[in-house]
Amino acid sequence: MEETDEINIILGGPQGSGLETISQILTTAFVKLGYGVISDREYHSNIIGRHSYIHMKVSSEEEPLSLEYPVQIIASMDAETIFTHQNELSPDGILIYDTGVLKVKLEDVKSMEEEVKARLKNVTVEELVNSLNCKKLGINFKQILSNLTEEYNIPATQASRYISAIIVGAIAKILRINEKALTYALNIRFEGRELLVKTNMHVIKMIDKIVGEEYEIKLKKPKPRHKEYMVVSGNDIVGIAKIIGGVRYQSYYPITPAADESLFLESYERIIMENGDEIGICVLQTEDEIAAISSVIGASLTGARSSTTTSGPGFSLMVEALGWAGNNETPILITYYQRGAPSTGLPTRGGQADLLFTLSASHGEFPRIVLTSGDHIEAFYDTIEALNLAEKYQVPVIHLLDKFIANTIASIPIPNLSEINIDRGKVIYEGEDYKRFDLKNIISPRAYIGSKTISWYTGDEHNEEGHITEDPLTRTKMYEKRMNKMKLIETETPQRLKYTYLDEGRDYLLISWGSTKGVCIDALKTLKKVDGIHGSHLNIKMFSPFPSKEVSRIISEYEVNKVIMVENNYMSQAAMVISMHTGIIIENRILKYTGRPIYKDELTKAIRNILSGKNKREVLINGA
Amino acid sequence: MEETDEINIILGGPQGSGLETISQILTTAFVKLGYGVISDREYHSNIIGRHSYIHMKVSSEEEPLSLEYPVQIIASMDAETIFTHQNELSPDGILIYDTGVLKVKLEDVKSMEEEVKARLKNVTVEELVNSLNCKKLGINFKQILSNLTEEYNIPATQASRYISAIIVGAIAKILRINEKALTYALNIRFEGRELLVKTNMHVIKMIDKIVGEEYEIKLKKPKPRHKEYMVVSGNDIVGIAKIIGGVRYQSYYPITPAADESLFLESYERIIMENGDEIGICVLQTEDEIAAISSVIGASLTGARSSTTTSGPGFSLMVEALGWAGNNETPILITYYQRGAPSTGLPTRGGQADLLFTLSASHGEFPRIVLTSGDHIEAFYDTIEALNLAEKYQVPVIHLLDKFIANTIASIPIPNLSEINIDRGKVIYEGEDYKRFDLKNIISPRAYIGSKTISWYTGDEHNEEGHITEDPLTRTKMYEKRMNKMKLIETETPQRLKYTYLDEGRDYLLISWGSTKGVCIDALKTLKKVDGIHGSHLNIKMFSPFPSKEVSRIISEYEVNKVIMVENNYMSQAAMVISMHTGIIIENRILKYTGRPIYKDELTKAIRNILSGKNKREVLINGA
Amino acid sequence: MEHEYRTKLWVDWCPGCGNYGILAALTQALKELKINPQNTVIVSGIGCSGKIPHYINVNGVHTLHGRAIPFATGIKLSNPNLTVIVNGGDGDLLGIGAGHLVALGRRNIDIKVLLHNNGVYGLTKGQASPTLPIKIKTKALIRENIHENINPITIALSSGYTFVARSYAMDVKHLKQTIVSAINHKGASLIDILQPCVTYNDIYTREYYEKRIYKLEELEDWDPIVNSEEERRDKYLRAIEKAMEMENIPIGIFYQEKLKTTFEERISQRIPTYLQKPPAKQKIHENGRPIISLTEFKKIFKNKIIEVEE
Amino acid sequence: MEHEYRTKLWVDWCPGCGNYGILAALTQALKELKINPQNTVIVSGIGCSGKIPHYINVNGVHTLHGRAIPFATGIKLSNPNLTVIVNGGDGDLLGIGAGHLVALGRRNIDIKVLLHNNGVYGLTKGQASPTLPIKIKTKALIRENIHENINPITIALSSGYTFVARSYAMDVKHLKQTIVSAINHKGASLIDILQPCVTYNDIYTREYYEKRIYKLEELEDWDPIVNSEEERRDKYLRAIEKAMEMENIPIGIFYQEKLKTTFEERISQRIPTYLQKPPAKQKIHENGRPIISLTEFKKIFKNKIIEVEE
Ligand SMILES: Cc1ncc(C[n+]2csc(CCOP(=O)(O)OP(=O)(O)O)c2C)c(N)n1
Ligand SMILES: Cc1ncc(C[n+]2csc(CCOP(=O)(O)OP(=O)(O)O)c2C)c(N)n1
Ligand code: SF4
Ligand code: SF4
Ligand SMILES: [Mg+2]
Ligand SMILES: [Mg+2]
Repeated sequence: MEETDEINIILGGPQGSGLETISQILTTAFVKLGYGVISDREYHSNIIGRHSYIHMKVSSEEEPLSLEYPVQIIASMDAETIFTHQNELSPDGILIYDTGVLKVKLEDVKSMEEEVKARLKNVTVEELVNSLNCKKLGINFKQILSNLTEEYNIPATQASRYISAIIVGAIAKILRINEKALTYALNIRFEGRELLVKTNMHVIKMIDKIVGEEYEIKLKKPKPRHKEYMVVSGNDIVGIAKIIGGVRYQSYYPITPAADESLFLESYERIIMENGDEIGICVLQTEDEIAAISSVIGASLTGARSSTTTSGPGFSLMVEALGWAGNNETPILITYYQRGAPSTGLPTRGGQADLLFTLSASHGEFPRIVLTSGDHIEAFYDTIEALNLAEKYQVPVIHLLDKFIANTIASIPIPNLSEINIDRGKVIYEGEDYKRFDLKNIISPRAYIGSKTISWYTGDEHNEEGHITEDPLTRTKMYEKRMNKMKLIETETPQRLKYTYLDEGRDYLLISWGSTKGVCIDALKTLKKVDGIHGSHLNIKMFSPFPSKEVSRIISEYEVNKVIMVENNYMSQAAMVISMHTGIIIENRILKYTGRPIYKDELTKAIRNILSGKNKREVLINGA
Repeated sequence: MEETDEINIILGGPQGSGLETISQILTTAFVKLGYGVISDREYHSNIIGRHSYIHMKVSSEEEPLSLEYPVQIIASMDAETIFTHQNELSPDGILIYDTGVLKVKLEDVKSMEEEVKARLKNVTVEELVNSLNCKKLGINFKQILSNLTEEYNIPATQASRYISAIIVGAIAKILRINEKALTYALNIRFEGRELLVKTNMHVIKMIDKIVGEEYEIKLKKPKPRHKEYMVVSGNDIVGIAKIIGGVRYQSYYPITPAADESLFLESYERIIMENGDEIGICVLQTEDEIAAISSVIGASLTGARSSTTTSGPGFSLMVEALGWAGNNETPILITYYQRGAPSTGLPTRGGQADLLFTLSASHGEFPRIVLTSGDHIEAFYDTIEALNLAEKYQVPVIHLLDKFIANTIASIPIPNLSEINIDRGKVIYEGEDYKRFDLKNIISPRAYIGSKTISWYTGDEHNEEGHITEDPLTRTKMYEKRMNKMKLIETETPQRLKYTYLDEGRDYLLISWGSTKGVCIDALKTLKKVDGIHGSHLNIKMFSPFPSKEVSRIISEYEVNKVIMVENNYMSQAAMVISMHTGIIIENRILKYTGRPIYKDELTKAIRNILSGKNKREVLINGA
Repeated sequence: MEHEYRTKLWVDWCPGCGNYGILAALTQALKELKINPQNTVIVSGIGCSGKIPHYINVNGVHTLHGRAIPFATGIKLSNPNLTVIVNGGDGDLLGIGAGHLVALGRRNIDIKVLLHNNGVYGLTKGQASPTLPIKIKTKALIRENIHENINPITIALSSGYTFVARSYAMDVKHLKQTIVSAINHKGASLIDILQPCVTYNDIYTREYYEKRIYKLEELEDWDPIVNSEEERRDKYLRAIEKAMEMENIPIGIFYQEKLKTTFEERISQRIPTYLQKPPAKQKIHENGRPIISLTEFKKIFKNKIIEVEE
Repeated sequence: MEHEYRTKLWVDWCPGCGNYGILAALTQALKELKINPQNTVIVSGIGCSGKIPHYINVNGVHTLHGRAIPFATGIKLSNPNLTVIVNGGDGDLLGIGAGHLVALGRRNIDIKVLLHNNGVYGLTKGQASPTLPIKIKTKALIRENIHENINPITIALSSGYTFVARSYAMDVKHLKQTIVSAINHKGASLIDILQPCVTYNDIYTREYYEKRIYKLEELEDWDPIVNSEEERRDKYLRAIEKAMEMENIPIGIFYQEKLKTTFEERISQRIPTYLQKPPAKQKIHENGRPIISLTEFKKIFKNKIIEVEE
């Protein structure tokens, strides 16, 4: 059997049954060994019982950027996983399953959605497995667990907790992950709970013995480029960036997939440093999102770096206050994780359909920054840049991320802290006749409430002191002062915040934004390697102010019918923004709105279809 | 002195001192005599005391469409009016003022905004009046009133109520309005309160005697084109349209300039018809705008035609529920009166800066109709069409109006009721296995809750029954079902709802939307008459779905540097929508964002500047 | 044939969740009342609780987080002949939706609110809800709760609800009976339903409740019904006093008054045809033509119309 | 030099408006307390009442309709050393903002809420506010009000406010004194200020109030202060009982308790440096560099970092 430099895995089972444990242990072990890992978690808006799965890629060459089908391993905890993912396994792949579910028939699987069932044959797991063209690794879960309960005297009711160890063991065996790495991973997962580590290791070893040596996939020896890696979700990395970037007040109302970021911050609310100094972060769970953003604005007025974090439904409630912040030149950061929309939509799934909304949310006109990030590393730096931009220009900043970034766990190098600046903008601390909205400059110095000044603020149009005015001329000046910031920001923002451009040839240009970045880069590479066509990739990061000139210039280097949008929405919203600002109408569009991420294989195929002139609009639907 | 076919008037005084009474009496009298009238009310966000004025045009030829400076009469109730409007009077015009304020110096006028004062000379009214180059009609208000209190035995404290009659009298004299028309108007204003009619008439006659015959402006004999006219504000006419169009449930949260529409409806909550049938309209004042829109959606689900009405801050709170309606294919009508923004902005002033917001408000993508109206008559028909469209396509409709339409009072012919259709769309009343979101057609038949069916609704993605689903394929189909409505609506909507086009020549093209329609048409006429250049005018009515093809075709008939946007905002939002959909970038822009309407004179001048190549962007600032 | 009040959908709450008890009690109540499913609507918010309409075979409107009450308000006011039941979580009704909860009390609209009180935000994985007392640390919380709790009973009382009760999700019989009483009551009703969340709330468990719960109706002198103006003050104060008990937890009807008119009645005092021809039931056209003719129009809007002088 | 607590702006309320009394009492209270204007913030909502910060020479934040409390919450929690006063209308605080009003009570943050209770929506021309009783028809209303009113005192009590009082706008001395007491109290405070609106409310006028008002403090046995857990229940119930009086209108302190910790104290139990170094006062950089070094970083986030096996 040949060695491979990457492998794709599906781990599936009911929500609440330990999938995340499996994933965490495996990921830790892989990274410990020097592999790069990326994994997406797909789950229903449900606490216990519905089907959930983890889709991961492990690479010996690099930190992988995207996911793809088919996979080489499917590890199923239940019958539903097998039914659901039956078509996703590569013919040379291995299906890990519980022999205890062989008799289950499709119609018996109550938790499965009717619409999905309706598309499948009503067979038993056994019939299905038999029909599959792949290696099959059946394990009698019940037996393993009953051995365990005997040996370790574990109550039968708790035995099911060790199903995760069965799966970990099977995969570890197939990939020949060494015991040291697994022990390390178990120790991290069960933090000092010796007994759990031991018991789990015991199960893993049992599996190692049971599974035949013919079950093997040879992964190449890893080539790590760093000595240390972080294994983080997007929520984590943004939380970390906020701590480094100086956020000391965050308020939020719980919502998927944003809340975990606040819980992360809350778990770091008190940090004691080497020198004894302490960092304290006030994390407030509010009564709703209106209160969340309002209190963040209040905090900002006193000089705290403050932010809130939310998703679509929550942001929809924030837009009135967003306008207040814009009108009052108040720096705030809104970390916005898009999810499947509209309305409550697909609360635990992903999407990129809120771009246009963020660009014009709230009545009236005011300057705002809308910044997106393409991956975890960007999300880290961008969070800090966003905090700086907010204070430098005294504007609200929307950092537009999505569920794929939020919930994807990736191995990334440790950020380079020496690259980081903190810029708090123009601040003054005292002044007798201080005027908060001094018209002398576009950016008037901020004085924090609580310093040696007095300021007034109002959502109404105001004069330099911050008092209400309805004078048409003062109105015009103040309006222009605010709106002129857009030009200023556009001029001063460095390229790296506006877009990333991977220039590898003029055969075609993929344009994406946010989390679709990685899969575009990977598709590009594949098409180069496999098809010998050389395309480039533009990932737009800043949408407000929009870098029209640069985007226009780059696009103009390509034939317009070789330019292809890749977006996780229906309308191709970024294409609309591009035409709005540049007049260039891009008709080639690869779109997906199932709530699942775009996979490399389907993207590659769609690009081929477009370049061959077969289609202008390709709609992707892969993924369970 | 020559006869004129139109006259412009400013009536000014403190908020709460009876300006509206003056305006109503004069307007009624003018219309009774066969003149056309339009009048805009400008007022501060204040109940009593700040400066307020009414700007009106009276025409003997037609129903006037726009306002302009300079005016031929300024009638001032106080010193502030004279200071504020000193530059707005035509040299052959007449200033009506109270000789009692002659000694007042600018600095004594406490209610005047500091920013405005700072631009004026600190003189007395007397000095100012003397310096003005116009006819002056000073009246000793105090004396008139004390005569009155004596003759009619009116308590001195109530005398100030008759200041309005002094102004009416003076203007009536100057314009030679006959007593019959005035009596008619007083009777309408004071509805059966005989004494008030008599007293007011008495004052008017006193003034008639006092004012010299040399004060005269000769208005041409009117040429009315109809036997009857309605004198209505925009709020009124929309309320009337809702009654005719079948709105039976309206909920709202008070906000300027929308609330008056609901109060109007409330005053018609019970209508007893000829045949004894009754119409009952349930008008609910809710606890906030979120409740307003939510309850409207609820009402719609039961089959009531229902609507809410709001302005920017309120709409900002409605956007989450808007998405629910979109996702659940629920017809609702939101009548949206824009006002000075962002945030609370200029609560009692106008603007057109919320267009982009309405087009993408709420997270995610769903079909919506955004319709604007250019004047009162359009607003009437469009309200009914909006109700029909909402039900026909089962989508939320935003009818985007603004403060200028809301508060402008105009004389219009009685609507042609025989032109009106009521289309309730596809409805079924019973069905065993009814599926609310049947995928067979883009438009599935609605069943009202309370009919012989059972339906489910959810903001989550759903299957045909309305139950939650996360199946990627059902998701895709349901998403496409919804979004396909946009194409369908675009195809089926008649031109009259998409735009109005006044094709009078190819020298230039003005593009506007909403309330700027009238002033564009008037500027066009003036430029034709005075400058001999022949331009055309496109007023876009429907913005979602956007009539790209038609707009594109019309624009392409002009040199692009002869195409000029006219908008009451900063960013030229309609230009952005045009470029987004057609790729055409229109750089000539005449913009205003003082909160005041665009006046014919400044618009005409700005068009000249643009056509002469002097400027591409003209910012207008006229009006106090 | 008897109507089946349960749909066939698989219920996706956690095994052992108190919501199963609420679902059972509610469907039993509907069945007992032989309620017409086509004239009944369950309106819910967002949360584990919010899923309940999908499991019940009457009209179901699963709305937005916190907004079930205003949706229900529109439904009820446009068609007052419908039976309208609101199901919501404690986060939903007392956190993000508290303003609407208060407003419903002020109106006394005939809507029944079933509050699924589990002390946590279930569907978002166990954050503290507004009913979780201070200092409590459930297993999903990183630190102990530093917010005080709201007592749904006192909030309902001070907002003007005319039927205020508490019941317990696992006492299906009691809860069913309480729901039946609420549906039979005319006016804004709130039932605070103590609902164990087995996954996130390891403090307010079945054991916790079952040790402490007692029934008000078993008290000798308990009569929560206000029959006259004179009784109101004392019965109101007694209800509040009972609501303040924490050690032992009373369930049952705390307060009920029948003197107040409902909002629907108040509207029909202004619009006499309202109850027979509410907004949802009016004919608004005749073969596509508005029902108001030109003559009628001129009469209705006469004060806006001016005839030009000849 | 003494600080001038009034700005020079022209006040644009209607002549005779009760807000003048509130403005006078509030500035007098600030003056009496010699409060540091730079460390004081008045946070207001939207309405006639909402304009008040512009007239007072301390920091002023005129926010959105209904949102003064959450703005104030962020201000206070990020800098607990500030004196934070909220001024809002009855529509503002009890209508659109009712959810936030309740939430503040649950937190017991040291914020003082001055409720301008005029029974109407002043700035939007006189619609009924949530404090206007049912059946009342003020002159701006087309028909009589069909909503019941909310009693600010009982809502505040059931939300957990630790200082609950009522005063009267035209009794500047009493109001000033009540404001001083509220500022001196530590915790969430609400003063229901009866405020005549001369333009729109022709029912609840000066005459109306002045005939009915009496002072709680003049009652012989009135002691609203809860000094021990044992006293709580009875004093709470008595406060509610007093709040229910309608014919004669008690003003003064209804309830005050000092036993509860403030939210700020609860936070500082979790974050000991909180009161000295609250969010607004922490240094977050050193010459533009983050204060967390790489070594520090690795230590803080050690459980997220994996060293690759050699
Ligand atoms: C506007 C908005 N904010 C947040 C959410 C996320 N969310 C979903 S359920 C929920 C809370 C659920 O708690 P609760 O109302 O107590 O219901 P339970 O799940 O406990 O029944 C939240 C905050 C949302 N859907 N919408
Ligand atoms: C979101 C929003 N909705 C509505 C308004 C319009 N509005 C301005 S003031 C006001 C009500 C004022 O009433 P109240 O709060 O009682 O204050 P008062 O004027 O009586 O002092 C309203 C509804 C607004 N500014 N914002
Ligand atoms: S999380 Fe709690 S409330 Fe939600 S279903 Fe599970 S047990 Fe029930
Ligand atoms: S409307 Fe009423 S509350 Fe507002 S300023 Fe006038 S009197 Fe005062
Ligand atoms: Mg809950
Ligand atoms: Mg008020």
